Amino acid sequence: MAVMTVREALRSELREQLKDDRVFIIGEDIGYYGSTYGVTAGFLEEYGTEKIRDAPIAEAGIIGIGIGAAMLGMRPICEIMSVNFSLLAFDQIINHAAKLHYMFGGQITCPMVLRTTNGWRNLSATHSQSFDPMFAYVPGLKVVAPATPADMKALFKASMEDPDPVIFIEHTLMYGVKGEIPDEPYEVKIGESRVAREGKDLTIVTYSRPVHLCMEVAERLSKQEGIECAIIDLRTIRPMDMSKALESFRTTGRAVVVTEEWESHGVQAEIAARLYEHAFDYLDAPIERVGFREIPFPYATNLEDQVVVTPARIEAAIRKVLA
Amino acid sequence: MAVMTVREALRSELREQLKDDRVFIIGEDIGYYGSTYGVTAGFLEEYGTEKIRDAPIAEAGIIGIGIGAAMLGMRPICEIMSVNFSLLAFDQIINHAAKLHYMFGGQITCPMVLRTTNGWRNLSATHSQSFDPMFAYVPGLKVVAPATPADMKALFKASMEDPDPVIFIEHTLMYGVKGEIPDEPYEVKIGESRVAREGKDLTIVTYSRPVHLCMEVAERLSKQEGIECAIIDLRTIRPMDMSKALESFRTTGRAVVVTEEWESHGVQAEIAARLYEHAFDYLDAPIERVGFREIPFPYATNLEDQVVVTPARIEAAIRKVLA
Amino acid sequence: MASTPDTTERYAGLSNEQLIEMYRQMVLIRIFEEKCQEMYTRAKIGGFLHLYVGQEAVAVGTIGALKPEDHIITHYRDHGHAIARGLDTNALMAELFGKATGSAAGLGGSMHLVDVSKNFWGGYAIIGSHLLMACGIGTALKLQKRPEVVMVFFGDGSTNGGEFYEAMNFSQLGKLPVIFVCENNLFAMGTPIAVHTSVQEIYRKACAFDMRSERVDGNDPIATYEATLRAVEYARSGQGPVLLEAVTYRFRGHSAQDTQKYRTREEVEQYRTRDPNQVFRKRLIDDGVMTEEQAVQIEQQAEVEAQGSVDFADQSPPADEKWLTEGVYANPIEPKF
Amino acid sequence: MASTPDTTERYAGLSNEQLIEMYRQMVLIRIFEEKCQEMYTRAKIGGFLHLYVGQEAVAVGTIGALKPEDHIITHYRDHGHAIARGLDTNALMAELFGKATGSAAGLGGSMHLVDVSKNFWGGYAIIGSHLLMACGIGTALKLQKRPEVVMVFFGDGSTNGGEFYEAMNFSQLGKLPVIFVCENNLFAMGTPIAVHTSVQEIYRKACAFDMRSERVDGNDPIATYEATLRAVEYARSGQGPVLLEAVTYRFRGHSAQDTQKYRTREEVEQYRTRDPNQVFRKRLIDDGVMTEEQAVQIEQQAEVEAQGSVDFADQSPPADEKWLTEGVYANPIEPKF
Ligand SMILES: Cc1ncc(C[n+]2csc(CCOP(=O)(O)OP(=O)(O)O)c2C)c(N)n1
Ligand SMILES: Cc1ncc(C[n+]2csc(CCOP(=O)(O)OP(=O)(O)O)c2C)c(N)n1
Ligand SMILES: [Mg+2]
Ligand SMILES: [Mg+2]
Repeated sequence: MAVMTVREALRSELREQLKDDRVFIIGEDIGYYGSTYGVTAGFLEEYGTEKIRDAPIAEAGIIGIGIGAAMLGMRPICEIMSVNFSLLAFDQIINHAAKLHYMFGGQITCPMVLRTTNGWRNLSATHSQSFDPMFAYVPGLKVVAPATPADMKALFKASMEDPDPVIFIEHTLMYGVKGEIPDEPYEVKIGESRVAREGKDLTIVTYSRPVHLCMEVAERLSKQEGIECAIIDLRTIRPMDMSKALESFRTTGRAVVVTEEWESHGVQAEIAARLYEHAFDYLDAPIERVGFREIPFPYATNLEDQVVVTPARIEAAIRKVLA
Repeated sequence: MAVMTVREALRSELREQLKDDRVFIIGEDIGYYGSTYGVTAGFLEEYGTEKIRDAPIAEAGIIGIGIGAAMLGMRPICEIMSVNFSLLAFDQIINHAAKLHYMFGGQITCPMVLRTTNGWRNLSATHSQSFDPMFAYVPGLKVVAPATPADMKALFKASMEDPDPVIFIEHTLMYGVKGEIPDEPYEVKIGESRVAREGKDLTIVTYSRPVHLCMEVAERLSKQEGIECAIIDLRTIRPMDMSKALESFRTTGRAVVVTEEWESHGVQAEIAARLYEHAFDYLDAPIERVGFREIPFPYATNLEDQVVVTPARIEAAIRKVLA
Repeated sequence: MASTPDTTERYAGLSNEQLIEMYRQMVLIRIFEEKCQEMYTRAKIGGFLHLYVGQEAVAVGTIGALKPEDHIITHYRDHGHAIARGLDTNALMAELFGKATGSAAGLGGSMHLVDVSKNFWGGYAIIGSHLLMACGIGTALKLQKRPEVVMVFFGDGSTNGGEFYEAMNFSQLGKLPVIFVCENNLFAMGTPIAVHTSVQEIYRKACAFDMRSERVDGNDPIATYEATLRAVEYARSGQGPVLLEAVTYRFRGHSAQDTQKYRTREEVEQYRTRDPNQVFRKRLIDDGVMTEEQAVQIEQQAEVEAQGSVDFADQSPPADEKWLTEGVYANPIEPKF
Repeated sequence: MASTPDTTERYAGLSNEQLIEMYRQMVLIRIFEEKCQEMYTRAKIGGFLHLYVGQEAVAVGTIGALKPEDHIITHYRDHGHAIARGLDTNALMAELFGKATGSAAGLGGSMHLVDVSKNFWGGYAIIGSHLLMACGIGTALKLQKRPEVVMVFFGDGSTNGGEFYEAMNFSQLGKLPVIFVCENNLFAMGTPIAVHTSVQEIYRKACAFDMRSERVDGNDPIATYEATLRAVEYARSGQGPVLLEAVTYRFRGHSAQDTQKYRTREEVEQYRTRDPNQVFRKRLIDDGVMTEEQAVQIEQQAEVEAQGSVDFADQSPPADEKWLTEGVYANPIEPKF
């Protein structure tokens, strides 16, 4: 077992992928600049301008090029620096990448991976959003948002091997998170959730960065009070594997859903609705949801701290559901 | 009481609004072409090119111009011919219109109304979508989707009088729907739902075009079998007034949610989640959701008929919940 | 078609056979579409139907200058391009009828004709988007060191949205083998060109990218063919993309629903006197390239083929219901509960 | 500032007072930003901090040619524009500190400086978007028959995305009173201009819209001022928009996080020898417009003002918690349960 950061895990898998002739990366400031979050730092020097394609600031173009190249058999990795800028490419992603295979009766495939970042910290209203629910809503897309270095690596590989367009969501505040990576080859499939922690008292359903916050809270509650929270890391939000969450929820009858997105009309609504629907006979208490406060992100730290998902808010939700 | 179609109701309110010096309409083919769905037909001749502004095919531009003009005190009506094209303006709508007031500490307001259409019928994958849940997710937007001529007129007026950006969602298959319009002045507020039908057996929560389908089914079930379904028309999906739906649901304990959108991660997930959460002690059966089958829209009628929301599917859901 | 030894200077080195083939295609497009209109009126075809009538010379002139290995991607007004590329008219009409035998299995309809086996990458209905995909195809061709070019079709109204300009910049930066063909028919839906764009000679927009560009009479298939040959040679030799503007006129409404309030009947009649199909017919006959009899025979054959496609479509089974549960993904993964 | 009777031909008719005021602004921007950098290092400022150091002549030269009634809208590299427009440096620094006294109440931060009372419509952080809003402001000005113009700032890298081109077309079609000021500092973040755009003389991109445009040495505040005067006169007289390209150079990294691998230290040093503030200082002194003592006094005052803004920001209360429940809507409506 090697210990790696999320950044290192991604870099190592990107290198693996770049061995394939069909693979190139296109995105803003991935080359000369050295990569905004360091994931592709040094790659331009190593792989050259054909494989590491610095793009103009034209997000629709980056995705359109990925789609067209994918149609012709390439395996493009399109990087949108921040998911906030992806709105400029929503037409390409939703009207095209997601539609090609179906609309043309299966004649065209679009094996493109769109790497992008969620994240926040004093970045104000237009640089701190999560559009996870928007992507998750669209048939034709697969949407992956891993939480650990090992999952990052394996799911990135799975995304690259998949013939369908995959939205691969990273997180700016998670690149430094460390974890173990198996030495032997291992596989994680798209659309398979994971039990991050067993627990008999309550089920936490989450994915991406909040997994770590939930782990922290769960460990503390376990040590200090003997409360045992199960944590289900969904890993993929389209298609969504609810089997493990439901299995746990049918035992605990109580659940908290924790995601980084505004609290209404988010992925958490779908998660909660499915828990209720498919475990209707096991409900012990209303499910609590923890997400971003429903306001645009303020710049000031004292305010932002109260908008985001924190261990304290997760704990409060757990206590409420257990009460 | 005059009887009007949705189209006529909108035309009459647009005329009222155009009396205001601050109001203009900008959009594609609203003038020379005579309006895709006839809503602004003849307006160019009547009001001239300053007020009826035919725009190039540049959706981001249409909204950006609306935002800028609104900042300076105008009351622009921006028309996006089909909501499918709005993806090209998502940056303007979500990163800007929705943010201005908050991000600048209340100094700037953006009283813009974005009129657009949902709709489908043999239009295939890129011309038949609903993005209601995407708009509803965004703090800073108000999202209105009325179902009747009277509500169209009154809520359009309310949207124009509102200082915030409003997404006003019409429906291509509803322009010909008729209804009564009060002769006396009347008001409908943004964010207030409506009991479209009383009923003690089951609660249907819906909005926009499916309201009419639900009414049809409910009337039939009432006449034929004495089953009484309450129908709650939300009218606004951000902010969402769940009070009437909850009031009814707390009586019936059974609900069906009917909306025109893909069935996962939609507005219906939020509606269902809120019903469960806030009426937890009144649940008699899992809530059924009826929406679009989760595939891109096929062109062929025989397939499309099975993708959309139909009276038959609504009825089946009702029976399942009552079973 | 590839160019063969010169026959006539006036005909860009095209042989009589080739010229007659061009006429045949123009006629087939015209008659096929007249059937479409009829079938739309009879509700056999639904949705949006955008006819190409009047613009035939553009598709035939441009696509005629390509090799079969070259790629085509187009917009929703795609019947002409599909037929000029030689797609099976049976499959096309069946697609319009929403039948299982359609070119996209009945899932796409008029706006989304396709045949990947003929390097025809489909019609797209969101203005401007496919221009960027064309750049993606061009990028792939370059990375794969292939000798082909890609041709992308769009209208005058499609040169005002951002995606057009992003495509211009990307293709020029990468010296991609993309031929942008703008069919300037003077209207974007019902909005006259003077209302929708600040520079009405579309080819001039290439200046902002130092891109090669040219304007040609799109009603003249030979002039269009020659201009395209030049563009293709340039792009194929690795010098970069070209913007070709073909000026033309559409005789029918924007779509089948259009009441055409934005132009006078006289204007349309005026243009009809210069109908590219009629003009080309007369020219070939006058110049002795084709006889009146040959022309009539071509027209009759086209009628037979078009009617055959209607019959084929009519008799075909409806779209397969498997598409209600399949096809969204190439690699489907069931959600688990 | 408005232009007054000629003093020197070389100075575009600007009086000594006006010239010294221009120098004062350039110095204040510089020193204010040096404080910003320091405060960022000391974690008093968070998020993205994009410094303007090296580009001062552009803001001062362009905005100096506007009337106070004219409008400004800009991007995230907005400190220079805000100070040149005369925004209160206390409110600006407080905004960067995230304090209640900030120009946007602490909600916006460095990228979103604002003061509507000064017709400064804010900094925007999504590349290209605000160019379209500028067209909206221009549309409103025209409809309201007002005599003002609107000036919009952006970088070279911002002329490749679709929104830039849509703005060019809309403004030219409507003959809107918009002055587009592109500050070409040769890089988009870390991507060299030759890599990101096919036409590197940004002003030439106006050709695709038949728009008036001009390139000017953005390190020379006087040349910039003169070019802007021409542009403003043109726009104000109803002739339409202008694209002004001011060529300049940024001395600091793109943002405070930048390691600047994309350029050599030598290149930066080379440009530093032509520091616009130093060059202008020397020129004014050499020409007898300003004395060395005056210059030093200005510099000291700027230091005092900048430090004052830091002290003010430091002592100000944190952002008001009311913003956790207020401000999303001008007309809030509570969801009902
Ligand atoms: C992004 C987008 N906006 C609007 C439309 C609706 N629409 C379809 S065709 C059309 C006009 C296109 O005009 P032009 O590009 O000149 O092509 P033509 O139809 O004349 O061939 C419009 C506005 C669309 N399909 N996509
Ligand atoms: C739509 C969008 N894409 C990407 C970014 C990230 N980004 C911020 S500034 C910048 C570079 C802009 O360069 P330029 O326009 O030349 O302005 P400069 O920073 O040089 O002043 C980039 C890529 C963004 N803010 N918005
Ligand atoms: Mg046209
Ligand atoms: Mg720059």
